[in-house]
Amino acid sequence: MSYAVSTSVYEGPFELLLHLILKEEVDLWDLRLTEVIDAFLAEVERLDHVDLDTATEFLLIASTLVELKARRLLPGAESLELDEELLRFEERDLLLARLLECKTFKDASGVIERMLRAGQGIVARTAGPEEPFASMAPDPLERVTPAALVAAANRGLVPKPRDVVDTYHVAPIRASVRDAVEILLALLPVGEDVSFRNLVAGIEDRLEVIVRFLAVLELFKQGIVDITQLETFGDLRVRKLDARSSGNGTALDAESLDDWDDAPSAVAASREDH
Amino acid sequence: MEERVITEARRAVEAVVMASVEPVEPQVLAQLCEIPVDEVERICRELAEDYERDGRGFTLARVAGGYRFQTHADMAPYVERFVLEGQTSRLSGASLETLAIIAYKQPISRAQISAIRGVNVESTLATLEQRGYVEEVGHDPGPGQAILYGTTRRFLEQLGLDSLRDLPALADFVPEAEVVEALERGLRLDRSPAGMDDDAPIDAERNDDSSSEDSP
Amino acid sequence: MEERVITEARRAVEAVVMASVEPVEPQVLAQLCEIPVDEVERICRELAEDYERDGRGFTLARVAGGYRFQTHADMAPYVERFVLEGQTSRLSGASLETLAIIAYKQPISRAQISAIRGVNVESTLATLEQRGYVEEVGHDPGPGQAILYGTTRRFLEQLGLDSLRDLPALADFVPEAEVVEALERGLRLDRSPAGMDDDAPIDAERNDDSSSEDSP
Repeated sequence: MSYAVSTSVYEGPFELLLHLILKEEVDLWDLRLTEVIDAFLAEVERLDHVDLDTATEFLLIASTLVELKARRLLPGAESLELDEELLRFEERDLLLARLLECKTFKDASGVIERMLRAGQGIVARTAGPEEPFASMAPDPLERVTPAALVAAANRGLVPKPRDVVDTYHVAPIRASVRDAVEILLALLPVGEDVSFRNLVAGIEDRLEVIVRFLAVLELFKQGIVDITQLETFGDLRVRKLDARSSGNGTALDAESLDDWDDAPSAVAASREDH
Repeated sequence: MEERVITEARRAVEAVVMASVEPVEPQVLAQLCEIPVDEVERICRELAEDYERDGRGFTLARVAGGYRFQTHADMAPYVERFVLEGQTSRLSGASLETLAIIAYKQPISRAQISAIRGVNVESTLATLEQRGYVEEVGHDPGPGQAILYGTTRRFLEQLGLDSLRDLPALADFVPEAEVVEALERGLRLDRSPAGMDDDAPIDAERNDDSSSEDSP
Repeated sequence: MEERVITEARRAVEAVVMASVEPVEPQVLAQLCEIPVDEVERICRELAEDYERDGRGFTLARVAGGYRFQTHADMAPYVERFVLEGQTSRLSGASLETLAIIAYKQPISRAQISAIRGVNVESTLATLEQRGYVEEVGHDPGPGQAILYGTTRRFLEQLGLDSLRDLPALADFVPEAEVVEALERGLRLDRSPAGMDDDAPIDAERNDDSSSEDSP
C-alpha cells in the first residue's frame, strides 16, 4: 500500500518544468544535456523524502527532455526529413499543451483553495430537530434492506484496484543493444579509427542510431573499443583495441548485456515494490 | 457598553449558536465575545424577542443550561411532517459500509475496519454505537487487547432478520493472491510480527491529516 | 397569493430548514407548505435579504441544490474559535490540483488525472476521498472499466456552491498570451547552431527561492 509524502517543493515534473521556464527563464534547448540532468537531479535531491513515484516521474520528464535534445545532437540532424521535422514539432507541441494544461489547473486550484478556506469560516447548522421531533424521526436503518446492506459490504470489502504501471510513454523496443554490439564487432577493424557517422551510415531509424551509440558505450565500458572526441559535439571516433594490448582481452562479457535487456522490467519491479 | 460592541456580540452569539450541535452555555458565549455573562443573557433575551416580534419560524431557547435555536411551537405540524418523512435521518454511504463490514466480519476491531475502509472510522463507529446498531462484544486475545465490535439485536430487528445467518451471502470475489495476503496481514493482528497496535492501521502514514470520515 | 398564506409559508420554511441536518430542496419545502416551488425560491431569497438587512449573524444560503442556515462569513473569527476540532488541516498543493482537475473534468479516471498532473495521484486521491470531496461515480464503459471519479455533495457544501455550474469558468484560468509565449520560447526548437556550446546559465542554487512557493 502506498503512503503519501508530499513535502516536495515541486509536486511533479510539469511543475518543475513550468518553474524552470517561467521563473528561471531557462531556454531548455540552450542547455547542455548534463545541465538538464544536473538541474533535475538537484531538484530530486532537494526533496526531503524521495517518494519513488515522484522520483520516477522526474526521471521520465528528464529523459523526455534528454531524448528530444539528443535527437538534435545525433549525426544527420541538419538534414532532417520533413516527417521528422514535423514529428519534433508535434512532440514539442504536446509538451507545450501539457504544460499549459498543468498551469491552467494549477491556477484553478488556487481559486478552489480560497473557496475552501472561506467555506471553513462558514458553518452550516446540522443540529437537526429538537425534541420531541428528534425522537419522531424513523430509524435510519428502517430504510435499509438486507440487499442494500450486502451491497454496501461488497463495496466496502472489495479489494482496492492495484496500481497499474503506466507504460504509455515507453517506446516499443525495436532494436536491442545486444544485436548492435554484435554488428559493431563485425564492422570494426582492429586498431583503426572509424567515425561514428560511418558506423550509423544508412540507418534511418533514429532509435537504432541511439541503440548503436549505446552499444559503442557498452564496448567502451568493457575495454573493447576506445573512443576519442576532439571537440565538444565533434565527430566521435571509435577504435577497436587489439586483443593482446588490452588487458582483459576482447572477450565480450555477455552478462553485462543482460542489463540492457532487463532494464524495463527492473523499473517495473521497483514500482511494484512500492 | 458601546453600541458597536453589542451589535458585534449579538451577531457573534447568533453565529456560534447556529454552528453548534449542542446548546451553548452563556459562559462560553461570554468568553468568545469577550463580554460579561450578564450581557450575553441580555443579548439572548433580546434576540428571542426580536424573532418573536419579526414573526420568525424559529426561536432562541434556553435549554439544559445553554442556548439553542429551535423551531417555533406554531410550526410544529410542518416540522413533524418533515421529520416523519425521514428527511432528517439517513445513514450516509460511509456509515452503511462500516456497518455492513461489522455485520459480515464480526467480531472485528476498529483497526481492522480502518484497514479495510482505508479511513479513520472512529466517529462513524461512535455514531453506530450511539444508535444501538453495534456494540463491544469482547477483546482481541492478542497483544493490545483491542476492543472487538459486533452488531446488536436491535440491528437484526431493524433489518427484519432472525439471525445473522439470514444475511444475504457476500459476492464471490476472485482477488489476486497477493491482495488477499495483504488484506489478511492487515486483518490478522496477532500474526503480524511487527506488532501493530490498535490505533495504527497498516497505512497510518496515508492519513496525512486529521480528518476522518463523515458522520452520518 | 394571499398575504396570510405567504407569511405562514415563510415561517414554515424557516422552521423546517432549521430542523434539517442537510440542505432542504425547494421541492420538499414546496410540498410541505403546499405552495409552488417558484414561491419557495422567492421566499428564501427574501428571507436571506431580511437577515442581511437586520444584520443577523447567520444567513439562509442555497447550497448543493437546497437551502440551509449557515453562519455569516463576517463571523468567521468567532465560529472558527468555537469549532476548533472541526477544522481540518489545509490540503496540499498536489491535492488541490487533483481536486481542481476532478471538479472541472468529471467524470475522470485516475489515469487521466495522472496524465494531466504528470505524477501518480493515488495518494492524493485517497486523501480527497477520505475528506469526502470526491468519490467513485461510475466506470468507464471502455476496456479496462476504469473507475471514474467526481466531486461530492460535500464538496459543494464545503465551497458553498449551489451546483458545479457555479464554479468559475475554466476558461478564466487559461494562461495569458505572455505565459504561452514564454513557454514556447523555453521549448523552441529552432536555434542558432552557435548557441550550442554556450554555457547556458542554470544551476540548482538559483532555485532556492522557490521553496516558499508551495507548502505541502
